[in-house]
Amino acid sequence: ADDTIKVGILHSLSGTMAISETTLKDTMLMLIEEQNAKGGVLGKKLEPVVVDPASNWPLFAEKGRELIDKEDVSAIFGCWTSVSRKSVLPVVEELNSLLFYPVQYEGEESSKNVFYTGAAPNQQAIPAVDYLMNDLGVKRWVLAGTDYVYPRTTNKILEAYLKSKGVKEEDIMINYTPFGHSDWQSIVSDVKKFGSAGKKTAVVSTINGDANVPFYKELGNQGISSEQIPVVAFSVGEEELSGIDTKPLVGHLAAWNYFMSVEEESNEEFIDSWQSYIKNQDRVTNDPMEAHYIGFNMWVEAVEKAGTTDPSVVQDAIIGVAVPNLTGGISTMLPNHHVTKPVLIGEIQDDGQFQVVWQTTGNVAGDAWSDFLPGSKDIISDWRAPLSCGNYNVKTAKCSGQNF
Amino acid sequence: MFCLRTHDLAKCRSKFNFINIVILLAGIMCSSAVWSDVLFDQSIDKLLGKNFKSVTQGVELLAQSDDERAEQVLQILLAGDLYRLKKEKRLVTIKEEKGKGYLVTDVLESGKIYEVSSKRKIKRVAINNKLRTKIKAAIAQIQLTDKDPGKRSAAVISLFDVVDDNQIVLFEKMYEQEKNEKVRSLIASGIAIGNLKTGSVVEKIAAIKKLEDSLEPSVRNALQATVDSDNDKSVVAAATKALGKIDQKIDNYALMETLFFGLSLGSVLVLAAIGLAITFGVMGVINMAHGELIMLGAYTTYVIQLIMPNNIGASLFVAVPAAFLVSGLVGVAIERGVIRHLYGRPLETLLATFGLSLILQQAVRTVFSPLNRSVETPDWMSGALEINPVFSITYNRLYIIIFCLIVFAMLFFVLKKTTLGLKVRAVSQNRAMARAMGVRSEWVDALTFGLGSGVAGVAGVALSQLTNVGPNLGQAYIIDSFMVVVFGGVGNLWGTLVAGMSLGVANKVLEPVSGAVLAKILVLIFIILFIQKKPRGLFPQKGRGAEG
Amino acid sequence: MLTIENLNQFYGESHTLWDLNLHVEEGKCTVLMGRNGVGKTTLLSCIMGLLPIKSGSAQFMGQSLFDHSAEKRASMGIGYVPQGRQIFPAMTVEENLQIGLSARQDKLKKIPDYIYELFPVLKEMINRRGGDLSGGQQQQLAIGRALVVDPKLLILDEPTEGIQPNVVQEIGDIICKLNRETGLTVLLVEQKLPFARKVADNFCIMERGKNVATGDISELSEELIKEYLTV
Amino acid sequence: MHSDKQLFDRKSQLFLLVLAIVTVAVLALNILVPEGNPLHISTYTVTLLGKYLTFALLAIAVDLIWGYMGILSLGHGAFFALGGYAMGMYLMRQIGDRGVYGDPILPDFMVFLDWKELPWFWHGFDMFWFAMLMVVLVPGILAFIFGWLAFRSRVTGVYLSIITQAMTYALMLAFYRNEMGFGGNNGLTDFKDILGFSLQENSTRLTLFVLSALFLALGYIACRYIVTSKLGRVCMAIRDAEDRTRFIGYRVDKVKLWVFVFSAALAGIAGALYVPQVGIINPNEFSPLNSIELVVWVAIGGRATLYGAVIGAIAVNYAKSYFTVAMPEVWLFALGGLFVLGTLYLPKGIAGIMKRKEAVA
Amino acid sequence: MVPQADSRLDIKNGCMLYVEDVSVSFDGFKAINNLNLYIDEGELRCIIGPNGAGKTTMMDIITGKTKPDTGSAYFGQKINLLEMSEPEIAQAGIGRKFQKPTVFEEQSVFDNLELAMAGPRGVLPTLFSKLNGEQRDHIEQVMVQIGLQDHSMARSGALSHGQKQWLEIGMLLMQNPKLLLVDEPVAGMTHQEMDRTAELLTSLAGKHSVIVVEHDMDFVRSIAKKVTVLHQGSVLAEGSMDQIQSNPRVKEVYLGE
Ligand SMILES: Nc1ncnc2c1ncn2[C@@H]1O[C@H](COP(=O)(O)OP(=O)(O)OP(=O)(O)O)[C@@H](O)[C@H]1O
Ligand SMILES: Nc1ncnc2c1ncn2[C@@H]1O[C@H](COP(=O)(O)OP(=O)(O)OP(=O)(O)O)[C@@H](O)[C@H]1O
Ligand SMILES: NC(N)=O
Ligand SMILES: [Mg+2]
Ligand SMILES: [Mg+2]
Repeated sequence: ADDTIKVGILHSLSGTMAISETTLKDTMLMLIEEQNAKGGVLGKKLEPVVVDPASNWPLFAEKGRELIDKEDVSAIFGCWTSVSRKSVLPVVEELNSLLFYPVQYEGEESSKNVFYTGAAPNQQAIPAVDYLMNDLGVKRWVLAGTDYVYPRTTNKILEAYLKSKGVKEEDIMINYTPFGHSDWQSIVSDVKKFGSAGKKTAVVSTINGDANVPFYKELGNQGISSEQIPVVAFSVGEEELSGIDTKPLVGHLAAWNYFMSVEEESNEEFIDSWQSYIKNQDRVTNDPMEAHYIGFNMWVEAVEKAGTTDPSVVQDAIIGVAVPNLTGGISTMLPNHHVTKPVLIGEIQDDGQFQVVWQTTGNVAGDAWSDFLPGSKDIISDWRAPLSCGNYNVKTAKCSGQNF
Repeated sequence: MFCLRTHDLAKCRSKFNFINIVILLAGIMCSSAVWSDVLFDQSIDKLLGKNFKSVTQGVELLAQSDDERAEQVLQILLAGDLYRLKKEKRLVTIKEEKGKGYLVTDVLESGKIYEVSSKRKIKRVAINNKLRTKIKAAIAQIQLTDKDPGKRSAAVISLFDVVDDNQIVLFEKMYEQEKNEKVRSLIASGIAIGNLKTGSVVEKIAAIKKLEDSLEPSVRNALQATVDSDNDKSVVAAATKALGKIDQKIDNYALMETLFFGLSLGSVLVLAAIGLAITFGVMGVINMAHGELIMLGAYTTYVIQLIMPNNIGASLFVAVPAAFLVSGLVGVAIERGVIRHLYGRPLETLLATFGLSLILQQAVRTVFSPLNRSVETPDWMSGALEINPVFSITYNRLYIIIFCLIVFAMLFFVLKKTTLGLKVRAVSQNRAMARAMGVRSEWVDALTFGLGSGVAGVAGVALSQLTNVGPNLGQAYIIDSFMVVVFGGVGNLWGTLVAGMSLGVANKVLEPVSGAVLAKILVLIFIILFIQKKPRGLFPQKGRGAEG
Repeated sequence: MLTIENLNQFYGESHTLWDLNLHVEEGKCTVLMGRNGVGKTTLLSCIMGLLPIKSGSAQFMGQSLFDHSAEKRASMGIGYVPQGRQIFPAMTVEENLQIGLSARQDKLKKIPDYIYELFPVLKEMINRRGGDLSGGQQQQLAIGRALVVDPKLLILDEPTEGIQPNVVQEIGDIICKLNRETGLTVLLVEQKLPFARKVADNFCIMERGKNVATGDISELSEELIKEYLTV
Repeated sequence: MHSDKQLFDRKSQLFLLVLAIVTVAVLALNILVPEGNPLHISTYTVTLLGKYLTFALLAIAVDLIWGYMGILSLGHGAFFALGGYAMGMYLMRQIGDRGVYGDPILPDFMVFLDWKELPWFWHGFDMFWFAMLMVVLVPGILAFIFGWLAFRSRVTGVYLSIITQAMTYALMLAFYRNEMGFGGNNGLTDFKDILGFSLQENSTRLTLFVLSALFLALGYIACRYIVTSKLGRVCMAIRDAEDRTRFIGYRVDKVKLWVFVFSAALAGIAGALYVPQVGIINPNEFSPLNSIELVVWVAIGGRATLYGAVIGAIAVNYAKSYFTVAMPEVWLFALGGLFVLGTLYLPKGIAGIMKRKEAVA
Repeated sequence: MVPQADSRLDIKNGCMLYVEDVSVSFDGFKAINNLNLYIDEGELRCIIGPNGAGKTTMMDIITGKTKPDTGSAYFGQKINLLEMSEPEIAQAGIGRKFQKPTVFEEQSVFDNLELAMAGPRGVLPTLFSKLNGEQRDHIEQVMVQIGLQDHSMARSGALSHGQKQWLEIGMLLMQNPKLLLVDEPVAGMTHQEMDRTAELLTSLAGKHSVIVVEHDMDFVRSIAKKVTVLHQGSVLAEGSMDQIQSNPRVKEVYLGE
C-alpha cells in the first residue's frame, strides 16, 4: 500500500443527509480521478476510501476512526452538518489527521486538524444582510430558521449586527421551526402581516434543506412575491433547486461563495468535467462542491510543497497556500484554518440557476470567531507558531482547551 | 381611445419615473416618429452585456427609446424569456429544444432562426428584483386604465401607500370617470387616505369614517400613523376607535384563518393516515412501509409530469389513478410476498415492513437519485382565493381539503357498503372462521392491503403538491400517521378523520402562541395524556369483545 | 355423503389422529362421541380445512374434499358450527350472518327469514355486536350463521354447550327437522347422551385419535358407553 | 422444560462463559499481541465491540418488557438517550476550563449562546456519583411517571406502543431546541476525561469495554433472575392474558410499572456506557426510528430469550458496520432484506435456530 | 391452608355476599335490573336462567370487571366490592372460573396452577418467592384432582376444551378463595366427568361459599340445595330444585318440557 496515498471520504450515502452528501462524495471521486490523471501526488496515485456514516452522528466518529486508524488515510474530506463535524473532531484531533469540511457553518470553532473551506457567518450572512439593507432598502427583518445550532447562532450574530446598525427590536421577527417542517401556513401568514406594516421587509432564511420547498410554495400561494418580501437563503443552492418547482421562487435570493452560473473559464471547465464524470448533462454544481475543489487543491499543493503527506507537516504547510477558486479569484488558506472567498448574492431564476445580482469587490476572510457575539469577540485563531492556538483570548492572553 | 386616456393620465404630473416610461411607451405607440434608433441600438448593446449593471442600463435606455420593438423586448425580458447568444451577440428567444441544444428566434429580426448546439451557448438576460419591480410597476400604471376592473382595483390599491396631494387629484379625476362600483369605492378610500394625511380636521374625521370598514393593510397603516402622530385629539380618538374596529375584524378573520389552516393541516394528516387506517386499523398490519407507499405515489406524480410535460394542469388527474395503481400493486406485492406469511403475528409485520421501507427508500434513491424531484404545481392549484385583504384561502389547500373528504367518502363507502368491508373485518377478527364461512381470505387480504396502499399512493399525489418529493418523504409522515390512527381509535374510519382534523386544528391554534416546535411537542404530550383518559382512542371499539 | 379414510394428523410432533376412518351417511344424522381430548374437534377442523393434515383422503359428494381450499368447502355445501362459537366479536349479529351469504350457490343477497324464525333472539339482537352476546346467544348465532351458507352437510361441535334447556330441546328439534324434512346431513359432536340419542341416527366413538366403534344409535350400548365415554 | 426455571440454565452458563472468554480474549489480543500481527485487535475494534455490548444491554432491557411481558415499547431509545445525556453532562462538566472559551463552569455551547449561568439542572453533574445516580434515576423516574399514568389507565397494545413513540418523539423535538440547555442538535461532545482518566487513553477505552461486558453480564443475570422467578411467570401471564391475571389477584399495573422502570434504568445504564465510547450524545438518539430498530434487533435475535436479544443486537450492528464499508451504496438493501428474510424464515429469531438444533439433538 | 381472605372480611351474621338493587345497562339495554342476591357462608348456590339473563354479567359485577350503574355489592359486612379493582377483589377472597375457559396458554399446566396458588401477590414477594415442598405437593395433588397429572409440563394452550375447563377449576382450587364463582363448569364434559365435578363442588361447599351457573339440569339437580332463577336481569324465582322445577314461569322461560 506504499505506492498509493489514501484519501478518506466521509459523507453520508444513506439516511436524511444522503440527499446533499452523495454529491460531495462523487465530487471527491472526480477530483481524485483528475488528479491521478495528472500523475497523482508526489508521484503516487491517490486512492479514495469511501465509507457511509449513514447520517448517524456517532457513526461519523466511528467511521472517521476507521479511516484514520485502519485505512491509514492521509486526509479526510467529509461531513455536512455541524454535528457530524463535532462528532469526528475529537477523533481527528486525537489521531492528528486532517479533515476538510466544505459546508457553510455557524463558526465558533477552529481546530488544529480541521480546515473549514465553507463559509463562516461573516462570509455569507453578514454580506447578505448588508445587501438587503443597502441595495434593497430593507427596514424590517424576519429571521426564520430551523431550530438547531447553525440558524440559532447565525441569527444571534445577525440580531446583534442589525441592532448595531440601528434596527429596532420590533422590526425583527425571529421564528424557529422543527426539522423537515412542512406546514408553513401560519408562519407565512405571520410574515405577511409583519411585512404589511408599510416598511420594506425581507426574510433571512436559515431554514434547513427539506423544509424549504413547502416554505417557498406557501409563500407563492399566499401571494407573497419576491418583490414584496424577498427571501435570502443560506442553505438553498443549485442542488436543492433542482428538486424544486422553481416557479414560486423566482426572484428570491441566496448568498453563497459560488454559483454555477458564474461565467469563468475555470468554472465552465469544472462544470464540463463534472457533467461528463457523472454522465448527466443536467447535473448542477454548487457551493460545497467548490469548497471541496478548493480544499482538495490546497491539500494537494500543500503536500507537494511539504513533500510528504504527514498530517502534522501538511498542517503547517497548507497555511498560506493559495489556489484559484471557481469564481475567478484566488482563495487562500488562512492561519485560522478558514479560507478567503468572495461573497455572491444570487437571484433564483426559473431554470433553477442563480443570477448574481451583487458581489463583494474582493475576497472576504473567513472569521472563526464572530465579532458580534459577546463570548467570542475577544477570541482569535492563529495556527502558526508561536501562537499555535485556535482560540486565543486576546484579553486574558490565554489559549484554552488545547490538547497539544 | 387607449392612447387618449394614456395621454390624459400622462398630463398629470407624477414624481414616479416609471410613469415617464409609460409616457414614452405611449408615445411610441401613438406617434410614428422614429427618432431614437441610436438609443435603441445602444440599449441592445447594453442588454448583451455580461453583468447586471449593464443590463439595467440597457433597460433604462430601452425605456427612453421609442422603437416599436422596445415594448416587446421589455415584455420578453420581464417574462424572463430573453437570451443572448454568447458568441454571436444576438438577443434571442427559445423556440424549441433540439437535441442537446435549441432552435432560437432572433428577437430583433423576427423570422430569423439560429440553431445552437449546446445549452450553455446561450445565456438568459438577467433581471433582478429591482428591475422587475420597475417593470411591473409600469404595467400596474398602465392597468389603471385596463378594461378589467379587477386589474384596475389592484392598480388603485398599489397606490394606497403613496397617496399625496397629486395622487388625490388624480384619484378624484378617475373617480368621476369610473363606472364600476367596487373600483369607485376603492378610489374613494384612496382619496380618504390622502385626506387623512393632509386634510383638515373635519376632512380627517370624515375620512376615518370612510375608512373604518376597510381591511387594506395600507389603510390600517395610515390610521396607525394618524394615531401615532396626529395632533388633534378628536382625530386621534376617532382613528383609535376605527383602528379598534378594524383590529376586531382582523382578529375575527385571523380566527377563521387559523381554523382553515388547522383543517388543511388536518386533511393532510388524514390523507396520510387513511390508508394506514385500513392496513393497520382494519387488517392489523403494523405497516412501517406505509410512508414509502405514499412516497411512491408522489414519485408517480413526478413520472406522470415527465411523460406529459405540456399538460401539467391535467397531469394530476392522471396521477391520482396512476398512483393508486402503482402503490396499490406494490401493496399487493408486499402482501403476497411478505405479509401473508405473518398473519396472526402482527408485531412481526412491523419488523418485516420496517425492512421493506428501507429497501423501498434505497430503491428510490437508486432509481431516481437521492435528490428531491421537482413536481410542478398546476396553475389551477396555485394562488389564493382572496376573500378580503386579510383573509384568503390558498387554492392548493382548499383542493386538498376537498380531495381528502372525497377520498374519505369513497373509502367509507367501500368499507361500509360493499361486502369487501365486511369480509375484511371478518378475516381480521377470526381468520379461520372466516375461511370456514367461505371467505377467500387470501384474496380479501390482498385486495384490502392493495386498497390501503393505493390510498396511500393517492395521498402521495396530494403531498407532492405541498412538500418535497424525495426518498425521505415517507419517513416524515409515518409517525404522524400512526399517531392519527391510534388517537382516533384503531379500526374506526371516522376516528381517523376526526383525529386528523382535531390534531391539525390544535397544532395551528397552538403554533402562534408557542411557536412551531413547542406546538408539536405540546400536541404529542396532549396525545399521551389523552390516551390515559381514553385508552382506546377517540372512538374506541366498545363492548365485551374489545377488552381481551 | 362424506367418507374419510386413513386420516393422520399431527400437532407439531404429537400424533393426534391415527388412521382415522369415518362415514357419514347422506340424509342421516351422525353423532361423534368420545372423551375430552380424543380429537373430535381436531377431526372436524381437518374436515373444514383449518388444520393441515399429514395423510388421508376424504370424499364429499363424489369430490375429493382435501383437494379444495378451506374457503371452497363452505360453498361446496358444508356448514360449520365450531366449538367455542367463534363469533366475529366486533361485528353485529346481522353482519355475522351476512358473511355466510357469499358462499351460497344461489347468490342470495338477504339473510333467509327462516333463520330468524329458528332463532328469534337473533332478530332481537340484530344490531348488537356478536362479542357482546351471552354465551348461549352466541351459540345460537353460530348455528344460524352456519345455516346461512345453505349447507348440505352441517357440522356441529357441541352445539348445546351453554344453552338453556328449553333451547337445547329446540335445537334438537331444529336439527331433527332440518335433517328429516330438508334432508340435511348432520355430523354432530355431542357429550350429552340423551340429546345424542334423540337426534342421531348413527354414532361413532373415538378414542385417542382413532374411531373404535360405529353403528346405528340403537346399538349404542351401556358397555360401549362404559368403555369409551366414562373416565 | 424445567431448566427454564433455573437461574443459570445451560444456555445462560454458556452465554456468560462466552461473554467472559470473549472479553478476556479481546483484552489479551489487544494488549499482548503486538500491533501489526494479524491477530492483534485494535483499540478501535475494542471500542466498537464495547459499543455493541451497550446495544446488547439495551436489547436485553427491551426484551425483558417486550418478550416476557408483551409491552412493545417504541420509545426505549429515549431511556437510553437520557442515561447517555446524564453521562454526557458529567463528561461536559469534567472539561472544566479546557473548553474553547475557557469558561471554568459553562460548557462551550452555553458561552457562545451568551448564557450567563449554569441552568439549575446542570448542577451536581460535576460529581461522578451524582451523575451515575441520575443515569438510572432520570430514565427510571420518567418511566415511572409514564408507566404510572399508562398502566393505571390500562393503556395496552398498540396504544401503548404509539404513546411511547410519542414520548420519544416529543423528547427529540425538545432536545433539539437550544433553549433546553443540552446543546441543541449538536448535542454534547468533545469530552476529555472520565474520573480523571483521559478518554483518549487506550487503558480507559479498554476499561470501558470491560465495564460494558460486566454490566451486560450483570444485566443479563438480573433479567434472568426476574424471568425465572415467579414474577417472571406473572409477567408472561400478563403478556398472554392480562385480564385473567387480574382475576387471580395480581396487580397488573404494579407489576408492569416496576418491570418497566427497571428496564428503563437498564437502558439508561447502557446509554451511559455508550456515550464515553462513541464520544457524542445528541437528540438523534431520541429518534423514533432508532427505537423501532432496536425492537428489530430483539426480534432478529429471538424474542423472549435474553441471550437472543444480545445476539440480535450484535448481529444487526455488526452487519451494519460491515455492510456500510463493504457495500456503501446498497447496504440498505442488504439490511432491509435481512429484516424481511429474518422475520419470514426465522420466526423465533436466531435463538430459534439454536433451540431447534437442540430439540433435534 | 388458610384462605387468603381479607382480614376485614366480616361474616358474623353468616352472610357472605350481598348484592342489592344492582342495575347495569349497555347502550340502553338493561342487562341487570334491580338484582338482589344474598349468599350465606358455606352455601352452594346454583343460578340458572335463560341465555342472556345476566348471569355472567352478575359475576362480572361481583368480581369488579363491570361497574354497575346503581346498587351495592358487599363481601361480608364491610368490604364494598364496588370500590375495588379486580385484583383487590381476588385478593379479598373471591375466585372465578370463566364461562369460556381462559388459561395462560403459553405456560405449562404446573405454572398455571402455581400462579393461581394462594400467597402474597406483591411485586417483591413474587420476585423472591420460592416453592417449598408442601406447596409443590399441593400443586401435584390438585393436578391429580383435575386429571391432568400426565400433562404437568404441557403447554396449556395445547389442551382440549374440556381439559382447559378442568385446568381452570384447578386454578380456582389453588386460589382457595372464600367465595367461588363458577360459570358453566361442565360445558363440554362427559357425563361422568360431570359427576366428578359435582362431587368436587359439593365437597368445597361448607368451607367455601360457591355460586354455580349451569344450564345442565342433571348437574344442577345433583348438587343444588337452593336454586335462583334469573330472568331479564332480575330474580324470577328462588327455592329448592323441586320448587323451581314446578314453577310454571320457570318452565315457560327456561326449562321447557
Ligand atoms: N393447537 C394444539 N396444539 C397441540 N395440541 C393440541 C392442540 N389442540 C388440541 N391439541 C391436543 O389434541 C388432542 C385432541 O384435541 P381436541 O380439541 O380435538 O379434543 P376434543 O376431542 O375435541 O376434546 P373436547 O371434548 O374436550 O373438546 C388433545 O389432547 C389436545 O391436548
Ligand atoms: N358489553 C355489553 N354490551 C352490550 N350488551 C351486553 C354487554 N354485555 C352483556 N350484554 C348483554 O347482556 C345480556 C346478559 O348477558 P350475560 O352474558 O350476562 O348472560 P348470561 O346470563 O350469562 O347468558 P348465558 O347463559 O347465555 O351465558 C345479554 O343479552 C348480552 O347480550
Ligand atoms: N453547518 C451546517 N449548515 O449545519
Ligand atoms: Mg372439542
Ligand atoms: Mg353466561
